[in-house]
Amino acid sequence: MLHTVNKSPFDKNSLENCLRFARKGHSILLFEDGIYGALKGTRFETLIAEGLKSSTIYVLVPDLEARGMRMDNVIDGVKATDYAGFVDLSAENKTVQAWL
Amino acid sequence: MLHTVNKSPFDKNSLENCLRFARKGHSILLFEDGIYGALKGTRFETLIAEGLKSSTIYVLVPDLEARGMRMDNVIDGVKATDYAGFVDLSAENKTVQAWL
Amino acid sequence: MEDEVIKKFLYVNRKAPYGTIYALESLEVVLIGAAFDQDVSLAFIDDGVYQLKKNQQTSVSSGIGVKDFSKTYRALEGYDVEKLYVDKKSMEERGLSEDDFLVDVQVFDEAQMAELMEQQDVVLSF
Amino acid sequence: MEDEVIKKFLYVNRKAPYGTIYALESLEVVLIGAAFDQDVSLAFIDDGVYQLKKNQQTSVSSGIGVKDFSKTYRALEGYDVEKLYVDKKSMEERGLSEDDFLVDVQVFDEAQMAELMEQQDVVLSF
Amino acid sequence: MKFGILVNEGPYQHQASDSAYQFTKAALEKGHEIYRVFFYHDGVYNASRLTVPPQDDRNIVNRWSDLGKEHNLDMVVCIAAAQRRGLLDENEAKRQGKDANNIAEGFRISGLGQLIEAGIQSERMMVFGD
Amino acid sequence: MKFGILVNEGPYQHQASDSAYQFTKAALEKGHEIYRVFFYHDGVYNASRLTVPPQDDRNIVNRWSDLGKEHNLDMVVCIAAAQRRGLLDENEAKRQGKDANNIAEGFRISGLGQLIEAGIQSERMMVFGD
Repeated sequence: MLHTVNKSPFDKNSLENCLRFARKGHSILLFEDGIYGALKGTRFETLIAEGLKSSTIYVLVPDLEARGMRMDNVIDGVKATDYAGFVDLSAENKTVQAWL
Repeated sequence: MLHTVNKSPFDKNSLENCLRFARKGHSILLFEDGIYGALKGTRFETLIAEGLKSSTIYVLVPDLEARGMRMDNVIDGVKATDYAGFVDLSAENKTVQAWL
Repeated sequence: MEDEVIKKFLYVNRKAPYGTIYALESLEVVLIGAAFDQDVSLAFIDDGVYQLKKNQQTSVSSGIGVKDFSKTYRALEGYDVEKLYVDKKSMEERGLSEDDFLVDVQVFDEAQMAELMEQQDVVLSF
Repeated sequence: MEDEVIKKFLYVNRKAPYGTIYALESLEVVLIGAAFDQDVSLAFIDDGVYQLKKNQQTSVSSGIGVKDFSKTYRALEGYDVEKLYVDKKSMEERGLSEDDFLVDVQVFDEAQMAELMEQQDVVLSF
Repeated sequence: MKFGILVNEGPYQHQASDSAYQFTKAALEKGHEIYRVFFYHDGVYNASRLTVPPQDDRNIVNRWSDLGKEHNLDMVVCIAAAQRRGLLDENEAKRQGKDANNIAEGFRISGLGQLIEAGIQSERMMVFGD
Repeated sequence: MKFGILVNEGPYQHQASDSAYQFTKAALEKGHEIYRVFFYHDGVYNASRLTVPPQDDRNIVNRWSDLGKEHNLDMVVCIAAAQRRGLLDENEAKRQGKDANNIAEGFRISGLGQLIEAGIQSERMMVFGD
């Protein structure tokens, strides 16, 4: 299953709740304001580190760069993707759940 | 100063941040989905209890009742008000700050 | 007939009622969707559990000036929409229990809810 | 003249850029407001601090397909809007420092920010 | 006392417009003056005369129009926000080469300066949003 | 693969419509099929032909219209959500006694059943919202 999170973890509880229900082997895509969850040095870094143990986490680079960040700023282990990659992830997984 | 909070503390960080900046003697009005912050027995009960030590906290009863709650469900010390009371509070305080 | 496909639809409700329209318009999708004979489940997570709170009181001419639509949840049974699941943690951290809800629900822990999500074909989030 | 009243206006920015339009449209108010010769301050709190992040990169034809409007913050000085305050805690819990911002700001702790708010006549939140 | 009201969200999706309306009505009932109601961001959609809400629901646009008429309210829709979102009066439609307009009775389209002016002239500025 | 796309927010206020557009475009470029794009909640505003965004900004409505034309997309606006919010086509305007309509080229108004059908017929259903 692919989970998508488009909200900043500081602003809303979407990422936290997504991680509660994501199962081993699931994929999680952080996009729009969700990319802030992928960054090093924030209060939520340990949450993502924990999530990485069981899920594959992706960050949408166009959303990252729009907000003045680069892959250098992203937690190790989080993978880069773009809109084409987002499409691939959606096709590869049987269902997609948006954590609005 | 009157602070208004219209978001559930579970969903957004508005109440938490409002309480960070509210000073002794300020008033805080919880309305719309903000009323959930005024309820007994939730994870945020201690946050409000702390806030009550320095601020006067109000809850808008029409919003409370719309959501199936009554003043019985509200933390002791939080005061009931309605739209007319909301107007009075706004007139009594020199400025009003909405924590959107 | 194309319509003979039966898929598992899950409606995920994570928002409180009245502050935004998502709860109401999600319910409208569920009601229309009931005519399609699919396998439908509703999940209530986070503030979504507040949608089911008993004793909601408002009308166009009183309260907040918005219609109380909570009775519609009671009508779901008549449309054969009977699988309503509430997230245990969301319920408990809000100080709520099953008695607070206006319809019968099943309370699921995280593992059960994750399993439910896993089984779906279509997940609609509101 | 009515316009001779000078009031203290505070714009409170608590939302990230691009995910929603509030940051951009707040800036549009500030620019128009600059013509009114009022005493203007801007506060950046919570995800609002991200509005000032350096090196934002997007355009209508690349990236997320949305115009980069961050350069406008640099233009504020030319409009005599020079009082930009960043909440220290918001900055720090995001792992940011003053070097990350595209304009000069003053970093305020909670007491200073509360004092700033207290002095205002009009607080516009976006 | 003189109030200014800012509405940042459209009708129905968020409660902001409902709350702003209830507040404005209560203020008027108490004898206060409303200097201006300013509709910004998606708030501009509150001024569309093309809405047809269900019979058993409130009609948010008409409610504003009626209150505006009764109390001679100055209800201003921000032109920049309105252009982005497709809210036009007859003049704007002509100027932009559009074949229709959709503004409701009692609203007028004007610039952001009207919001600043409301801040200056009102004794209290109220913000209703998301 | 066959995708269904649900757009829950209007243009500009939230990024949802932008992201949905970028996703849809990328999917088409990869040779996937888009069964339907369904506009719900404030998403119905994406179909207004009266928007006039600033010259240097993207035109969200035209972008959808153009993509729809190029790929013959089925772009459906929910009738119930549209009525509440003032988005009408010629037929609906007549039926509701309104003197104007505002739907853009390439969009059609229909019922919520079209969303369910998109869920049934698509292999993947994507939701973009707030």
